[in-house]
Amino acid sequence: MATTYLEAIRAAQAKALQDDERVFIYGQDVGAFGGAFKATKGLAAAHPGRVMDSPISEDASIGLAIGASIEGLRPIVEMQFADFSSVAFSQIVNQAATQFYRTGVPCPMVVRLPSGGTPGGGPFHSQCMEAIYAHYPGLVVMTPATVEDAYHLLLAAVELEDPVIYCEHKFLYNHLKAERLPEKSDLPPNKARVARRGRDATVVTYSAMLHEALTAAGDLSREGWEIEVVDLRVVKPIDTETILESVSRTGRMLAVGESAPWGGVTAEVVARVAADGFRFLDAPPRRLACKDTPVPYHPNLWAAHRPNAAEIARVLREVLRF
Amino acid sequence: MATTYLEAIRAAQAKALQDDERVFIYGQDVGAFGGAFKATKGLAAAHPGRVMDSPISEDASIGLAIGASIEGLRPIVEMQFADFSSVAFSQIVNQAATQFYRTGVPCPMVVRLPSGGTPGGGPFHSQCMEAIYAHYPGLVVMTPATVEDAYHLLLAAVELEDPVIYCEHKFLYNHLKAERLPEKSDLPPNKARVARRGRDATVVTYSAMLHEALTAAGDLSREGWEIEVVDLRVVKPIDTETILESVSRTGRMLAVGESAPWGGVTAEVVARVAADGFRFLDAPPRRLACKDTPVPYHPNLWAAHRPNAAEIARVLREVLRF
Amino acid sequence: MVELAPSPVVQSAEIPLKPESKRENFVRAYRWMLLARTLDEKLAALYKAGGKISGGVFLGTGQEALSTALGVALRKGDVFAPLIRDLAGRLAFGEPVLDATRTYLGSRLGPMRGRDGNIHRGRIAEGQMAMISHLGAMISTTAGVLLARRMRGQTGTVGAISIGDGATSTGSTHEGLNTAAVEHLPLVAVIANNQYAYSTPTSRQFACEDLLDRAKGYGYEGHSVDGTDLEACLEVLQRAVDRAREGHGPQMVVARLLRLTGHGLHDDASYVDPKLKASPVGADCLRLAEKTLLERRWAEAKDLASWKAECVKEVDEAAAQAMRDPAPDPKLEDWSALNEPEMLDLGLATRG
Amino acid sequence: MVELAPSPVVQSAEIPLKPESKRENFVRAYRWMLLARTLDEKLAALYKAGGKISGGVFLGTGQEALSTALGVALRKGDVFAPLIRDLAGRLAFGEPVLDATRTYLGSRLGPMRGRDGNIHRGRIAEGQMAMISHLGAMISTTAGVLLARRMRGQTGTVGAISIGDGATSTGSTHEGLNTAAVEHLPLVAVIANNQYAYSTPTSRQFACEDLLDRAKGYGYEGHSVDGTDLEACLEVLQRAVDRAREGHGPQMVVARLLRLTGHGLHDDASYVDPKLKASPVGADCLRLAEKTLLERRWAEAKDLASWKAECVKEVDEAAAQAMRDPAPDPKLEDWSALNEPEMLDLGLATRG
Ligand SMILES: Cc1ncc(C[n+]2csc(CCOP(=O)(O)OP(=O)(O)O)c2C)c(N)n1
Ligand SMILES: Cc1ncc(C[n+]2csc(CCOP(=O)(O)OP(=O)(O)O)c2C)c(N)n1
Ligand SMILES: [Mg+2]
Ligand SMILES: [Mg+2]
Repeated sequence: MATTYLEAIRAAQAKALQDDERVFIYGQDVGAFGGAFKATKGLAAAHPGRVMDSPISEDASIGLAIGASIEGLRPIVEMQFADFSSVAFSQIVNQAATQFYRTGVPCPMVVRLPSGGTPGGGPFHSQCMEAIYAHYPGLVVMTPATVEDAYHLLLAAVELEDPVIYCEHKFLYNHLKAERLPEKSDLPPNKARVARRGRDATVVTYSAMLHEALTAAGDLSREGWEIEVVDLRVVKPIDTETILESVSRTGRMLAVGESAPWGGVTAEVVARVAADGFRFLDAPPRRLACKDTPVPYHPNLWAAHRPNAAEIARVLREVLRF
Repeated sequence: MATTYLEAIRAAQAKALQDDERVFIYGQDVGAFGGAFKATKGLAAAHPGRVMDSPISEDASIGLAIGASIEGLRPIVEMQFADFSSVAFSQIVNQAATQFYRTGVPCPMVVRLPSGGTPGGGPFHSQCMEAIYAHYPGLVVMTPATVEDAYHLLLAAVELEDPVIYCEHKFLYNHLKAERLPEKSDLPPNKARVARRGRDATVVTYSAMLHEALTAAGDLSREGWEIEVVDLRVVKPIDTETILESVSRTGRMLAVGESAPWGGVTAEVVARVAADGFRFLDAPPRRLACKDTPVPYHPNLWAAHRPNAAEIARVLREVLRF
Repeated sequence: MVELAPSPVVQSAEIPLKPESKRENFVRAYRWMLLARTLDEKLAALYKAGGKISGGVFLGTGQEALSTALGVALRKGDVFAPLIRDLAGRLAFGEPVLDATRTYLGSRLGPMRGRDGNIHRGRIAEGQMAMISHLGAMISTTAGVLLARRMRGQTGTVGAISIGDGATSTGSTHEGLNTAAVEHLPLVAVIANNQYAYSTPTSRQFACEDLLDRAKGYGYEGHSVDGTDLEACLEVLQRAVDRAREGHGPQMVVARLLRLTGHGLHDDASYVDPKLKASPVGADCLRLAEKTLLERRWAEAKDLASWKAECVKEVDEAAAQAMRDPAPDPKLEDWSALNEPEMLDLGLATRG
Repeated sequence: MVELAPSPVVQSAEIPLKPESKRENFVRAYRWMLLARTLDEKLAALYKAGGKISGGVFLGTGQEALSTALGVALRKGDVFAPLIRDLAGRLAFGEPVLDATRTYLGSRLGPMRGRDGNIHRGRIAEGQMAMISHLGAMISTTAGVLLARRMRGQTGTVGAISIGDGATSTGSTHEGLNTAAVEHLPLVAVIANNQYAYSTPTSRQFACEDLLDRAKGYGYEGHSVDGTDLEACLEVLQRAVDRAREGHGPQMVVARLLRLTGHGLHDDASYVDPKLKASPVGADCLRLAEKTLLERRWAEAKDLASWKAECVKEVDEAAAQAMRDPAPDPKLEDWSALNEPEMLDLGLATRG
C-alpha cells in the first residue's frame, strides 16, 4: 500500500515516540484530534501523556519546548500552519537558536511547519518561512520534497542535538505517494540529492518546487535538453558541494523557490554558485521565486503567483540559449 | 555646530511632527523621557499628546499603529531595540505589509529599528533585521548610513504611502557627524549612492558597514587600487541599476553586510549582479557578512564577529588579484 | 432583505425602549440571525457541492444571537472587527450579503478582489475591519482606529472586537486588550466562549473559573451573558456598547454558548462532549428566539415562514449574482504589494 | 561569604519555624541582601570608573528583600529564572559571586564565556536559567523544565520566575503564565511592581487597580506583599513556594516597592515621582531590615559592620579574580552556533 507524504510524517513521529522515550509532541489539536492535518492521528492514544494539546499560544509553546529540551526531552512542536510560527518567532530565533551558543547546553527540538501554498489558502495559510529561519544562526532548516525524505529527515531532525525547523509542504501532503518507506535513507541529512541527472543545465530547488522542476525537465527533454535537478533537502546548512559539482558539469543554473523574491533560498544559492562556481558558469545564474505580493487567496491568482513547470521551462530555455 | 546621526533622526521627527499633523510617535519611553537613545528628546513637550509612551507590548504597538494608519494618521513607532521587533514580527509582516494588497487601503507607517552591533551589546541588543523584513512583500526597508540620509530618508519614510522599516544603526548614533543638514537630499529615496568613485572593484554595502568599506577603500588606494563604494541606502527595493552601472565599469564586486551570512542583503545583491550583470564580471562576485553565530557580548568577540575594514580590504585584494 | 429599515437600535442607545420597540428590536435582530443562518446554510451547501468555494468555510451556527446583538448595538460610524463566527453581526452592522457570496464564490468584484478570501473580507472605509488570521491581532488594530479618532477630536465612536475562548490565550489578545485599557478607549471586547477552540476544550485553554475574571485584571467593566438567549444578548451588548460610548472605558462581554457546527465545514466535531450538547449551553439560539417570538405572540408561524423565504430569496440572488461575476484574472493584476511602487521600485525583477 | 552554611530554609518548608530559626532566617536573608547590595555597589563603581564593564549594569537596589526571600525559599534542585534586579535572589539560590564578576568584567571563565553578558548569565545545570532579553520569554521556558520533570516522574520541584510591572504587558508573559496554569505546574511567578518600567510609570502600563487582580484570571493562587519588608517577604514567598511544591498549582506574588536606582546605571531616574520616593513604598528594604535587626536585638551595630566587611572582602576578591582572568579570545572560539556542525555543515563559508 502506498504511503503519502503526510503519512510518512506521521509514521516518523510514531517511530520517534516508540524508539525514544524523551520524545513528546506538543501543539494545537495534536492530541485526540490528531492535528489539523491529521499528522499526529492515533499518536495520543498510542502514547498516553506524550502527545498534548496546547493552548493557542505559539510563543509559550516554543518556550515550553525549549525548557523541556534543556531538561533533556526531545519535543516536537507542531504549528498549525507555518504562518502562525510568526508569533513564536522571537522564541525560535532568540531563545532556541541561541541557547547552545550562549550556554553550551544543547537545545534539540523540532518545530514542524506546515508550509506552502495550496489553492484557496490565502495570505495567512500559505507561507514559506524557510528563509526567515535560515537567516538566523543556530537553526537547522529542513525542507523535504519527497515521501522518503519527509520520513527520514524528520527522524534525523529528532536525533540532531540542535533545533530544527522542519518545513513540510501542505501541497504534497496527500498528492505525493511512495510505494514504501525504505528502512534507511540513501543519503545522510547533510547531502543534497541529484533528483534527475542532466547535462545541459542545473535546477537547484527544494520542497514542492522540486516536482515542478522535474516536470519542466521532462518537458525539456522532449526538446532534446537534459536538465539536472538538485533537491536541496536541507536549506540550512546548504550542501554547496553537490550544487557546485552539478554546475561544474552543466555550466548553467537556475534556482527555484516558492517563497518571496527578495532574498530567500534562491538568492543564497545563486550567491554561492556565483562566488564559488564562477569558473564553471557559461551563462548567468538565474532565479525564479513567487511574485512579490502576499500569497493570493483565489486559485487563479495563486496559480499565477507561484512558479510552475511551464515558467521554469521558459526560463530554462533562456538559460540554455544564452 | 555639527549634527550627529542621532540628532538627525530626532530632527527629522521634529520636522515631521511640525509639518504634518497626522504624524505621531509611539513607543516605550519615547515621551517625556525622550527614548532610550534620546531620539525623541524634547518632542513630547513640543507636541503634547502626539508623542506617547507605550506599554511593553510591541505586538500591540504595531497593531495600534496599523489601526491609526488606516484611519488616516502617520504613526512612527520606535522599537527600543530592533531585536524587540521580533515580538511584533507577525503584526509587521502579516498585517502592516499585507494591508494595502489585501484591502486596497494604504498603511503608511514608519517602524524605527535601532539596529546593529556595539561593543557589549550582546545577542539581543545588536541585531540587524533588514533582511527579515525585506523578504516579506509589502514593506520598504531603509538603512541609512550617513547623517544626511538618516534625516532625509526618515522624512521620505513618513511621506511614503507604504509601511517603512527604518533601520537606524546604533553604532553611528553619536560617532557620525555632519557639518549641517542640507535642506534637500541630493538623491531621491529610490537611488543608491556612489559614496566613493573607483575603477578597479565595487563594494556594495549599507548602514554602518559603509564606513568600514570606505576605510578599506582608503587603505587600498594607498596600494594603488581605486575601489568604488556603493551605499544602497534602501535595501528593499534595491536600486539594481546603480549597482550594475558601477560593476559594468569596475568588473569586480564585493557585497558587505553586518547581518548573518545565510541570505541577507549580500546574497540578494550578489544574486542580482550574477544574474543581470554576469557579462560585466571579470571575477567572481564575493560576499562578506558576520560570522554565523549570535552577536557575542564581549567586545573582543564582537570585533571579530562583524566584518571590518581590514577584512574587507583582505577580501578585496583577493577579488582584485583574481 | 431590503425591506428592513436601517437598524433603529441607534436610537435605543439614547432613548429607553418602549415595550413596542422591545418587540421591534427582537424581531429585527431575529431576522438578522435568520439571514445569517440562511446564508451559512447556503455556503455550506455550495461548499459540499464541491468546486465552488475555495478555502475553508467557518459557520456561526449557534452564535447568531450574540453576534447579531453586537452588530445591532453598534452604529454606523463605529468600527467592528469580527471573527470567524460573526456573519450575523457583520450583516447587522451593515455588510451586504453580496460581499460574503462574492468573497466565498471567488468573484473579482468582492471587497477583497480575490486577493484574500472568505472570513477575511472587510471594508475598512465602512468600519468593517478585514481580519488577518493571527488570533488577537485585530484588537490592537481596532484600538488604533479608536485612538486616531480621539486624537482627531472625533467622539462618540465605539470599536468592537470579537474573539473566541481559544483566542484569549494569544499574546496578541493580551497586549491588545491591555493597551486599549491603558488608553481608556471605547472598546467592546466580546468573547464568545463556545467551549472549544477547534477540537481543544477550554480545560486545555485556560485554568480560571470564568474568563470574565480577566476583566478586572485588565481594568475592564465586565458583562456576562447567556449566548443562547437573544433577549439577554440584546440587553447586555447594548449596555456594554453604551457604557463604552459614554466614556466608561473598555468593556468585556463573556458569553456562554456552544459551537453548533464543526470548526469549519471540513470538521464533523465528533469530539464535542454530548453532555454539553444536551445541556442548556448547547441550545440553538435561533430556535429559542423563534420560541420566544411565538410564545409572546410577537410573530406567528407564517411570519417566520415568510421571513425565511425572504432570506432564502436574498441569499439565492446574492449567490447567483456572485456566480455570474467574473473571476479574478492574473493578467489584470498589477502584482504589487506597495502603494507607491513607482516611487521606489527599481529592478525588483527577480522573477525569471 | 563562605562562612554561611547552606541555606537552612530548605527545612523550613517542612518544619514550622521555631523562634530561634526565625531570627536565624532573617539574619541569613539579611546577609544575602547585604552581599547583593555590596556587589551591586562594586559593579557600579567599576562601571563608573569606565573601561572595565561593557554593556549595561542593572542594579537590584531596593529589591533585595523580595529577591532574597525568593532565593532562600527555593531549594537546590529547583529552577529559577531571575530578571534584571535579582542579584540577591541569584546569590541566595546559589550563584557564586564569581559568576557575576566574571561575566561583568569580561572573563573568559565566566559561565557565558564572553558570549553573553552581565544579567544574561546562568547555569542551566544548576537550575539557574540564562535569560534572554525579551521580557516574559523565560516563563514558558521555566514551565517547560517543570513539565519535563513531571513527565519523567520527578516530583517536589518548584520553578520560579521573576518579572517586573512592565513585563506584565508582554504577550510572552501572558502566554507563559496561562500555559503554566493549564498544565497546573508548580510555578511561582513573582511580580516586582517597582512602579516604573524604565521611565514608564504603571499608569501607562496597565489599568487594573492591582496586578494581583490578574491571578484569578489566570487561575493562580495570589499573594500580595510589601516588598520593602524583609520579614513579610520571607513569609509570603515561603508560603507561595510551599503551596506550589505541595501541588496547589501556580502561585502569583505581587510585591509593592520602588526601584531605588536608575533603570540601568546610565539612567539618573530623574523622572521618578518624589512623592513615591518619600512614601513607604520608597523605603530601602536593606535599611529597614537593619533597623529590625537592631530593634529586636537580633544583631548589634558591630555585627552589621563585620558582616559588611566580609561582603566587601568577598566581592573585592571576586572582582580581583575576574580581572586577573583571561579575556575571551576570538582565535580560540569555534564560531559555531550549532552543537553538531560537523554533521550538517557543508560549505556555509560565505565569510570572505
Ligand atoms: C495565532 C494563531 N494560531 C493558530 C491559529 C489557527 N486557528 C484558527 S481558528 C482556531 C481556533 C479558535 O478558537 P476560538 O478562539 O475558541 O474561536 P472559535 O473557533 O471557537 O469561534 C485556531 C487554532 C490562528 N488563527 N492564529
Ligand atoms: C519585549 C521587550 N521589549 C523591550 C525590552 C526593553 N526593556 C528592557 S527592561 C525594560 C523595562 C522593564 O520594566 P519592568 O518589567 O517593570 O522591570 P524593572 O526594570 O522595573 O525591574 C524594557 C522596556 C525588552 N527587554 N523586551
Ligand atoms: Mg471557541
Ligand atoms: Mg518595573
